[in-house]
Amino acid sequence: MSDIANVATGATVVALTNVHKSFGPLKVLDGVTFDVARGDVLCIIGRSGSGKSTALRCIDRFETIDSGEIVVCGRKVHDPALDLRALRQDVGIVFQSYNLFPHLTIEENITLAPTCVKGTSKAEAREQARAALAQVGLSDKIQHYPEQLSGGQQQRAAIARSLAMRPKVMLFDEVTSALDPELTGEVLKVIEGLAADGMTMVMVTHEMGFARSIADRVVFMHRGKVHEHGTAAVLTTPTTPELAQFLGTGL
Amino acid sequence: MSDIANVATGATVVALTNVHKSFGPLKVLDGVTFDVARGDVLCIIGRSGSGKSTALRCIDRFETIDSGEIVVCGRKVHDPALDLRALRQDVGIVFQSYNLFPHLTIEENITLAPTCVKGTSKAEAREQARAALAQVGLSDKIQHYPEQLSGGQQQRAAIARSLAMRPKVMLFDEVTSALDPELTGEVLKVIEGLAADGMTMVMVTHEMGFARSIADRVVFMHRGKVHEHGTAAVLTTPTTPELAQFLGTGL
Amino acid sequence: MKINLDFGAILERWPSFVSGAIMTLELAVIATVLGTAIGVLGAIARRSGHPVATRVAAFYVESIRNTPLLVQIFLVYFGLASLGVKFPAFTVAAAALTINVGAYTTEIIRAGFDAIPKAQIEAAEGLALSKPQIYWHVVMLPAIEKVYPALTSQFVLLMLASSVTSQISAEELTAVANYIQSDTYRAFETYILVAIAYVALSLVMRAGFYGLGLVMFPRRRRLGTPL
Amino acid sequence: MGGSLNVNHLAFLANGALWTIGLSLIALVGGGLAGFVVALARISPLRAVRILAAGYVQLIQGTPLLVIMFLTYFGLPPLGITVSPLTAASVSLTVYVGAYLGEIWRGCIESVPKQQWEAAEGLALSRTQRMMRVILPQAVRIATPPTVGFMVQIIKNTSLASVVGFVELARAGQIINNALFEPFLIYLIIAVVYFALCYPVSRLSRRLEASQGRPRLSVETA
Amino acid sequence: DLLDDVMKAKKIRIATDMAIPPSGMMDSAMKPTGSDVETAQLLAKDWGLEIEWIQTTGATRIPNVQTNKADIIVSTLSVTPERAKVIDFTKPYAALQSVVGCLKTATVKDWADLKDKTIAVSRGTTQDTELSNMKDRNLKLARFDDDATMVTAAVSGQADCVASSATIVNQIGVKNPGRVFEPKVPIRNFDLAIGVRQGEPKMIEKLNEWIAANLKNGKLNEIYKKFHGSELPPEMRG
Ligand SMILES: Nc1ncnc2c1ncn2[C@@H]1O[C@H](COP(=O)(O)OP(=O)(O)OP(=O)(O)O)[C@@H](O)[C@H]1O
Ligand SMILES: Nc1ncnc2c1ncn2[C@@H]1O[C@H](COP(=O)(O)OP(=O)(O)OP(=O)(O)O)[C@@H](O)[C@H]1O
Ligand SMILES: [Mg+2]
Ligand SMILES: [Mg+2]
Repeated sequence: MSDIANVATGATVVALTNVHKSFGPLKVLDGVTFDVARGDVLCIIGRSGSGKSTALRCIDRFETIDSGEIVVCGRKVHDPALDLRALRQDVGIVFQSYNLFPHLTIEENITLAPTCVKGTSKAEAREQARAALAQVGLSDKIQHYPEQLSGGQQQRAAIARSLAMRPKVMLFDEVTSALDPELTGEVLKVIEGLAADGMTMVMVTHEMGFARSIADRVVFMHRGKVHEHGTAAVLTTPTTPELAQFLGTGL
Repeated sequence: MSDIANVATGATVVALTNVHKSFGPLKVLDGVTFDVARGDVLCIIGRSGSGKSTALRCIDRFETIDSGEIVVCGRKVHDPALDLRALRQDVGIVFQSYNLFPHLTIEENITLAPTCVKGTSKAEAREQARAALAQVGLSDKIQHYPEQLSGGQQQRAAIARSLAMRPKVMLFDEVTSALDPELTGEVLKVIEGLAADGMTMVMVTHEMGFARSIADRVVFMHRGKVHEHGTAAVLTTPTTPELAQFLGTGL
Repeated sequence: MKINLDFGAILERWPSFVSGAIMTLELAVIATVLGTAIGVLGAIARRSGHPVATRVAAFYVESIRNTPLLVQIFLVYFGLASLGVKFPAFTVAAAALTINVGAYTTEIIRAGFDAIPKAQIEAAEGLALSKPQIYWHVVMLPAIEKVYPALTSQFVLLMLASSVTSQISAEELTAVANYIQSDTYRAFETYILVAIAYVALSLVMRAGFYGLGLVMFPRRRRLGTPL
Repeated sequence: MGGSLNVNHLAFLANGALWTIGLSLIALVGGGLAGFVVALARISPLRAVRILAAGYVQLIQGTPLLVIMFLTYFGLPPLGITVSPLTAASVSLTVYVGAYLGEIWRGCIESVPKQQWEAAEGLALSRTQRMMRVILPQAVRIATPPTVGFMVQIIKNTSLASVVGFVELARAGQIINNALFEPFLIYLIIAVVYFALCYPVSRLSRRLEASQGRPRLSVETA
Repeated sequence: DLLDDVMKAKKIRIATDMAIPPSGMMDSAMKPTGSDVETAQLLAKDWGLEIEWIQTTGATRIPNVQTNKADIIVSTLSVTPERAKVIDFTKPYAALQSVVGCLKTATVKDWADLKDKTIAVSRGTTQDTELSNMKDRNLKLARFDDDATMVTAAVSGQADCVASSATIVNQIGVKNPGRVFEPKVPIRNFDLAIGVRQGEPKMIEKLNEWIAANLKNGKLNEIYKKFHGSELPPEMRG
């Protein structure tokens, strides 16, 4: 298959091919196909319930799929023989609700996975944590507990936690929708920085302005299908009435 | 005092005069003065923590104030002799988090207060519920339970529940901020309809576009003070740097 | 060493077992109903903010929860007698069990009340409902729904614990068993049957509470998420 | 027979109270270990293990402790296993407390939000690492107040060990009452001693609850 | 063989309920005492054995010997055919004189007067069985778990009649001078015997010898009189 060949050459990092997925009687993904090249930022937009989160979660194998194929960094995600933990070392995922571990300090949150999973030494992991926190502008909070941070700071810490694993791809699922407009700004700035550094990213977002300014490619999902697909330009000149309507009400 | 005189003539429905309020050491309202004329829509905008919700809650006596005066429909809200339940029959309030009663159907949610408080007969209350639900475009959900409704539908049901009490003033506190853009649209449409019908409304909102299109007057709060105050025009031509900055980051 | 289990002599007396089981169930049902009433009132008292009501309720709850039921039963039974008040054993047993379980339900229902979001109460206040109306329409049912599993487990435990009322001559299941086993000296057979009977009774109670839950919480039934 | 309450009686009661405390500690340690296993078994990925554990919990929670004690002490010897009273009491209390603590702790583990599991999974932690490093530390905090609260029930329930020959607090009181016939006085003394043992534990559990701002929803035996 | 084992160990394990005065109880120094206790002590002395007391409750007397946790039971066991199916009994060493006792002031003379009166009884005792079988007499029974609770009920006023031994009936007035009980209606006498688990004929035989000897020499009667205040029935004293 061509997608896999592409991965081998290093061009395509994430590829979904004709993915189907149902929850019971509900068809949530109905033949979804898209791919993401190394260093690109792909934004997934669409109505609530259109399957955006599910698509993202399938990429990191948080959901199984019914048919189709997903390849991430050359790994077939739904191969039963897949080394799940290896996949997750390559892929970082950040959710809407931060999900920092409340019983650990920010530093411990960040060093946990590198020391446990990669066997990084404590000292080195701490060094990496410091670097990751600097990247998201949170160096002064390293010894704090999550509940001592504002929502935006927590979200940035969660991003740093994923970054410390040095993933090849980052997945973001509506990482700003629990935040007020001001805190949203902080987080988006961090993501912009990552994009500028050339990180490959897939993000589900409701922030059209942000998608416009950062996305290399945009996927508009509608009823479990990829309804439009193109560069950020589709956000200004939609070609289907559904996307036009979505953008119209979107603000 | 002139405000009270105004109320007597029917022009001013809500009037705050030099209202102060602290939570412990934190000054939240610091001399707030504004009023709302019958049939007007007043939008309160401002940063998180600037005291918007507190101002709104003081109007319906969910908070006590330290000094100043609030008059609603001719009633001194902070008079110890105030008949609280009479005030709340005149004032409807809708919160960000819907707060429908989860164990009651939508119809029961709506008929509860009219039957309990006003002694309306069951049949009549049911009639009113149907009318209020039609007004918010939810007639088909009358026998559903809240959790069976989407966020936007729940919020509209909450509005219908308040409307069924036939209040003279409606207060809305960020009624759309828990919703995604599309559901937001539904709710805003309902509020527009109410405005067109001449309902007096005070709303705290983050939706600048909406405020622009619907507000008769706008109050910009900043650090517990009314920092700017004017018609919707201030949103396009702010006169203070704080409002200009707020509008810049506000989206 | 061997014991020949012979259930014949015991099973012959099944009518006594049945009547004992019925009394156990009666005690459990009475204490459940009255205990729920006490629990609701106690929980309201504990949250009332009224200094006397709060303290009385707290004293009641603490003194019951921190002493064994058996001791409470003796104190009620012999205490009443030394005041010259005489009731049938069944009445005293039911009263003592009610007082006991009332303290636990007070705590559980109070937790249910505390679990009702403040926003719900504010919403009701905003609709001009009075305080009693809010308690009745907005707080009570959802609170009980939230703690329903804990509450029903408590009542099943109460049923098991009712066995100690045999000490004050209530003829419930354990009393019947003690009678039969000291009359026949077949303790094993008796205790095995009693264990089976108690497990069966607790299943009956759980089934009953499940059914009651379906009636009390129509929303759960309609949404297919019964407790 | 007869006489009045003297210092020997009080010493006898004190000795009974010591047994009450000792048995409570045994129950807590044994039941704690059993409860841990039960809790893990109840959320095991293996269906058979889950069903087995659920059956165990149902059975034990439906049987009075007295009956469990009796069957352990007198029911095992015919099967060729000799048990001393101490062993029998320890085994019964372990089996009994394990079922209750297991259920309490399962609830606590499950009340750690699902997102925490997912976040840990997304960081490539193994199942054991997720459990030990992320879930259990959080569950322990949630579990402390109801566990301490359940301790009170254990203290009271050790009274049933009299069936295997232990003269603990309640039985000691009964024996003395049978010599003196002063039920009101003696049961009042026993009530006070139990209260003195239990109340500090109750208070502790409440304090822990308050410090977590979490209402009590745990189940208690009478 | 049980007898050999006991003799070899020089120790005998005796199950007794210490909560059924005056047969088994604690004295003011919290030492075991009572008629059963002294009987057992006499036995041990005669046989040159040491005693290990096995504390039982009413419900666990029998299982204790069945499961070899005790060698014999000396604990007011009265003999019935039903019970004899489960354990073996020796010849009687004492007798239980059962009566219905009521308040001294009550006008009770015979069974007819007891109709509609509540009679307290110890659950599962022979008195209980006996009265329970008198269906045509319309007796109302209140059963308590042990003698002590029953007496306490009478002392405290929860019961106005008790069915028990004459000794216990007399005890009530001692505890509460305001409520003096006296025996009113005799039930009948029950034989009390030592219990041994089934299949130990040598032990039974040896115990029977010992009982016969001590009934003859009056020692058992002495013990009985000391605690129960009356002599054993003449036919028993032989
Ligand atoms: N675990 C699940 N079980 C059953 N249905 C599910 C599950 N997860 C998601 N769904 C359903 O699948 C559909 C798609 O969900 P998904 O979360 O992918 O939507 P989304 O596009 O991310 O929406 P949103 O913008 O609201 O997050 C929804 O209708 C949702 O209710
Ligand atoms: N009950 C309270 N006790 C103590 N402080 C409070 C309380 N309610 C609000 N505050 C504080 O008062 C300040 C103003 O709160 P308020 O809710 O009025 O702000 P807001 O303008 O509505 O903000 P937002 O946009 O975030 O809702 C905040 O700093 C808040 O933390
Ligand atoms: Mg989503
Ligand atoms: Mg607010």
